Amino acid sequence: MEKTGIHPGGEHAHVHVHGAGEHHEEELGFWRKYVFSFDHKVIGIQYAVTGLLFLLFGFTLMMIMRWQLAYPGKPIPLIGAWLGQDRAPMGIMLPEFYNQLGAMHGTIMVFLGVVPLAVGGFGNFVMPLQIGAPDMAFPKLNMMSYWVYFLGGVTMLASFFQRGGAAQSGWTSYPPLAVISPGQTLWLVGMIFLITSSLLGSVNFITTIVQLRAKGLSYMRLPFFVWAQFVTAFLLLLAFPPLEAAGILQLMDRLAGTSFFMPSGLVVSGKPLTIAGEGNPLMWQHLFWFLAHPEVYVLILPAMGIVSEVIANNTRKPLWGYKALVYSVVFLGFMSFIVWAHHMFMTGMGTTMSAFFQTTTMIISIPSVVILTALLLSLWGASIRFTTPMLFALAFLPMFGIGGLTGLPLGLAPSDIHLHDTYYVIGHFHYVVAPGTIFALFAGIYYWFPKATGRKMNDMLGAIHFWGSFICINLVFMPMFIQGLGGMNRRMYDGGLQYAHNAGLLKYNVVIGFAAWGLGLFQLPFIYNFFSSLKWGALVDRNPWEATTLEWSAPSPPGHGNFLTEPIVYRGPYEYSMPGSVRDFTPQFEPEKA
Amino acid sequence: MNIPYTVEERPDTGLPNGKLGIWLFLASEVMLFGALFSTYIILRVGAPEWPHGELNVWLGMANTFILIGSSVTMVMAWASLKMHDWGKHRLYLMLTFVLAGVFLVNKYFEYASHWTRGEVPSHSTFLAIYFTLTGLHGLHIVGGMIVMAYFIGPGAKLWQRNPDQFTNRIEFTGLYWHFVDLVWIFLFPVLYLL
Amino acid sequence: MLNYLGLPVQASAHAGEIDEMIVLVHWLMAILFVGWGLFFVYVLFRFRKSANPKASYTGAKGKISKGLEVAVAVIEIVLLVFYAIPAWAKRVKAFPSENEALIVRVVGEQFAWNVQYPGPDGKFGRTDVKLVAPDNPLGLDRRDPDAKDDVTTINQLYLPVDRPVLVHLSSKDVIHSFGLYEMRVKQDAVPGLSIPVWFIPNRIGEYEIACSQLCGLGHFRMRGFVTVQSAADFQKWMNDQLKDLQPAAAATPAATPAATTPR
Amino acid sequence: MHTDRESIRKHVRVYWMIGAALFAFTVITVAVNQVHLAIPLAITVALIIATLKGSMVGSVFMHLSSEKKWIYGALLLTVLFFIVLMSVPLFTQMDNIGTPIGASNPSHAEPPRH
Ligand code: HEA
Ligand code: HEA
Ligand code: CUA
Ligand SMILES: [Cu+2]
Repeated sequence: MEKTGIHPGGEHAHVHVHGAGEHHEEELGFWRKYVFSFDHKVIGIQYAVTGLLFLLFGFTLMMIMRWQLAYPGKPIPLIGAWLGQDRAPMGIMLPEFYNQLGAMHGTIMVFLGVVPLAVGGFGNFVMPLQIGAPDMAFPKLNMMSYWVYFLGGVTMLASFFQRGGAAQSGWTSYPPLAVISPGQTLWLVGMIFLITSSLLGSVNFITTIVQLRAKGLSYMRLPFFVWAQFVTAFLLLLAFPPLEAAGILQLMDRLAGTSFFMPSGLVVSGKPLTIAGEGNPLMWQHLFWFLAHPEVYVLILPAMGIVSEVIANNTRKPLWGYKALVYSVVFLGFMSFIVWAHHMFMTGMGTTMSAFFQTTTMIISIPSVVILTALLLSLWGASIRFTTPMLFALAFLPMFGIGGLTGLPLGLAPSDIHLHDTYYVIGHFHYVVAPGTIFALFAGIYYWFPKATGRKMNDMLGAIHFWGSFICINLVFMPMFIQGLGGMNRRMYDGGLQYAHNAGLLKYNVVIGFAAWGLGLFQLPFIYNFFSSLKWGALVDRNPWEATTLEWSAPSPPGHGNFLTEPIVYRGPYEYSMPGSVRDFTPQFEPEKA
Repeated sequence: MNIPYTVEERPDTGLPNGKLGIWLFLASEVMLFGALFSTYIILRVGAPEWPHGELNVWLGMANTFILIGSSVTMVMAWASLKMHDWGKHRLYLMLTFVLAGVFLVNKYFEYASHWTRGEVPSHSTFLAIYFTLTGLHGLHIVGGMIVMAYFIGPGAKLWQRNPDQFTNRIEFTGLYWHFVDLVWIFLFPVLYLL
Repeated sequence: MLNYLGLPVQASAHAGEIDEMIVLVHWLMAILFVGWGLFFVYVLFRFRKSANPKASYTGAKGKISKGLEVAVAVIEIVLLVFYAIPAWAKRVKAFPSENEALIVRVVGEQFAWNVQYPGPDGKFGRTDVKLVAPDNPLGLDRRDPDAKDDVTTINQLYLPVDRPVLVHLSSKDVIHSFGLYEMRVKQDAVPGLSIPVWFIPNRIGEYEIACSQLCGLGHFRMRGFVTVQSAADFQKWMNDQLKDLQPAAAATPAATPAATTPR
Repeated sequence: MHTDRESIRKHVRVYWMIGAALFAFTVITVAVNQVHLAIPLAITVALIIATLKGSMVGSVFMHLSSEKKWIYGALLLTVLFFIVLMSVPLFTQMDNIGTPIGASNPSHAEPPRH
């Protein structure tokens, strides 16, 4: 490198530099175009499809579990024989395999299914389009986060095939159990990959939203979906590192024989453990829930964003109380960092801290109430089009309502005494994540599929998918509240068969089983619809839904760089049925007529 | 359309993308080490007694000097770019790299001495914390060295094509490096002195 | 409402209080859900496209929603201040006095509940992990005078009715949870900690201890039994146990050196 | 930062001075540590000095003394949650109604001798 005193362009006289990730408008090879692409749309689709496949896989695990719960000790039909001696000898599931399925179902659904689809998929694909950006701020980083996530996924899947099987201490991985159980090491390594990926992603999201908003797109003109993604990114950025740290510490406990989470004097199966001791098992729970509570809002906020977009578009009117929505979601994000120990009431919490956490938990329920109220009131005076995305979006409201409301008795320590670790908890959070988030994600898929592919998905199949899923999923989760109130514990290999107080509750396990398998069947129309529409779906133009936000001003599918001309924003995101305008929608990108 | 503000600042935020990006990354790093320090506090408060004089203060102090020094050379490497003094920049950047290396070598001898005395992580809570914290910090050093190596080697070409972007990148590298130094500034008293 | 929730029978003095809270919260939930549900169904019907082709730009007016949200907040505060916080304080603060209460140690392990009664002298004998052996799961040191009269059982918790019970809960290996659904009692058994739990069984009968924290492949079968008897029957049982003790106390188990197991 | 050479020169002088100050403070901490204070006092002193050094690095080397509002915002949020992360688990630990069991340590790894 020769020494240069003088150098070109001291003042950057609008030298339009190719930023991080030099663009190659000229045709790229297959690999750079579809596999190692820097394009946020390609990466978004990669995330979405991978996420969907993991959702399907996680669901399959659960369908196997539900057999064991419905018919404890009976050979699993169809696949039972393939599972192998150390999982299900003669097709009969072993307890350790049941625990593996439970832990991995939770892990996969949360970290490999929903978050990648909701944030990695929709966030990546839609958000830059909605803010009128040509791409993410750091395209190369974007690609890296996908591939690190992919590595994490592979690690998790591989863990099923190691000796002793996958992690089997629940997705919460409480030590000392997790430290002494097989399979945990790969789980921890996988988690570290996934966390790293999310961190890179969130840095990218926040920078993009702050830096790359189009001209005229002020914060109060952002589509609510972007706001949701913005807050979500902050949750990921600041809540995930502590779990990464905790993961490293638990790895140390397993591999280096330290005892961060291992107290002195442990006696496992009659033999004292030879470790230094003096560790603290509850510290793991703090670090885990410091992430995992914000994480649950990571699962719901993008869903709320999607639902808001779909509802505004299909009610043909502005969202009711946009400002209230924005403030609530920001407040929700902030509060979600100080409620985590409501998962730990039973660990011996005293009066002071339990009062603190009960109060914060009650406080955090208020913004959710506000958000739901705003969405419900948005329906008033609307002209509702019952399109497929709208069906799912509408269903989200009462389903999230049930899930959210059942959070309240859990949030009050005394009633949590009875409900903690029962199926009531399972029912609570599945109502928010399954008929809540999953339905919202379906809505998003039906809604943005035309933008991503230039084709529309079939509405007939959509309707079948919706009604079938809606009925089945309620039959799956509603009985869980009855079981929980009756005192049936979660994570029970035999579904609580042995306990007297469960006698009257076992019958529901059969109902739930069939409902779950039915739910599985009703996904087939969707899967078929998804792939067939890629080929035969009705072709659409830029703005099939007659929507107002920026992504609809780009071609469907948008080319590299997204917009043909630099978009300029003239108004708020949901200007539907504006008085005095001919059409019932006035896009953000439409100049005022002089 | 190209991605705007990769070099120049966005008027309303006054920031180029990378500047915000690196700071957000550092924010997450703060939480990472925060969790480890929090664990340290919990374990120490819970421990019956806490060892003192376990570690060699002089080695630790030496490493503190080395890292502080490297922070100065790092910021100088950036300042020389601002003053368009390419030669000085090269000198300072390489110096930073070397200092980082010396830090690791020093650390290696420290580790080795513990190991030979059988003071391994599994030996006690204190040693567990010590090895985990310093080990993780060491990894951050290595990461920083890799980045520097890149800007000393292949990355340096950017200076011809786009000096301002290069200057920015060195600044961001510096921010990261100062953070690593900052972490050590707290690790040193917490582990070696208290 | 209580009858509809299908909660287990109430077998402890404070069960009613807990259930009352559960009922109250569910009333709040029901009202909110039904209220909004009716509104929801109504608007879906009234504002469907065919019925209302032109949407209104302004939409809903008025401050009802504000009122609703405030109402929810107020009710939650009431629940907190007048029910939840005091009720919890009773659980974790107002412990019965040592002399009025029956004191018992319960130690969880994979996958059983070890019970230790202090016996007539009211003192728990010394335990040491080095003494843990198949016939001595608690590692109780019978040479310790306090231990001579300690009654130990496995998965059998006998309690007198209408007398406060103070359980010192801990665990030998992993985290378990001491769940007595009929008593509305649940407390994690955390290794390294001894956590007090108290309640007043007020209903004679047979109940179960359900381990309520995933603790390994035997979690589902980690079941203990609780027998609540009249004070007299309990005394009788206790005396029988003490009689059986004499030989056991004579033959003191030799301290078995801690065998080392690499993990 | 669009700083011309002159102001950079000024900065450079500051950088060296701060470097020197950091060296000095390090010496002080170690010196203080040599005279054995009561543990709580020692901790407070050491941490105060460390915080001082840290803020120097932050404000001067990392230019935090004059940054943009977005970065201040992000850091403020981080600091808030950092404090929560430091304090709340500790408070909860102290508030716990359980009492630690001083189980005799079965392992052969004695607590480190000093
Ligand atoms: C997306 C995920 C998500 C969301 C949004 C929530 C939301 C809430 N959660 Fe939930 N929760 C989980 C996911 C989630 N949770 C998970 C995964 C677990 C279990 C983890 C494990 O142990 O494995 C859990 C566990 C859990 C616990 C621990 C239970 C236990 O282990 O004992 C608690 C306790 O406080 C709790 C409370 C709450 C509260 C108060 C809310 C509040 O935010 C809810 C606020 C919302 C409302 C109050 C709804 C408002 C409704 C209306 C206004 C009516 C609308 C009606 C119609 C439209 C008809 N949750
Ligand atoms: C996001 C989180 C999430 C989601 C969506 C789900 C979804 C479901 N869960 Fe999940 N579950 C958890 C998170 C989740 N779960 C967690 C954290 C636990 C606790 C684990 C533990 O105890 O440690 C748990 C535990 C848990 C249990 C308790 C097990 C036990 O305690 O022993 C049960 C029992 O029935 C259950 C059932 C179900 C069912 C039937 C669904 C159904 O709703 C499934 C719905 C899924 C779909 C409808 C799939 C949609 C996808 C497609 C159709 C793919 C299409 C593909 C292409 C187009 C390519 N779950
Ligand atoms: Cu013990 Cu579950
Ligand atoms: Cu929570």
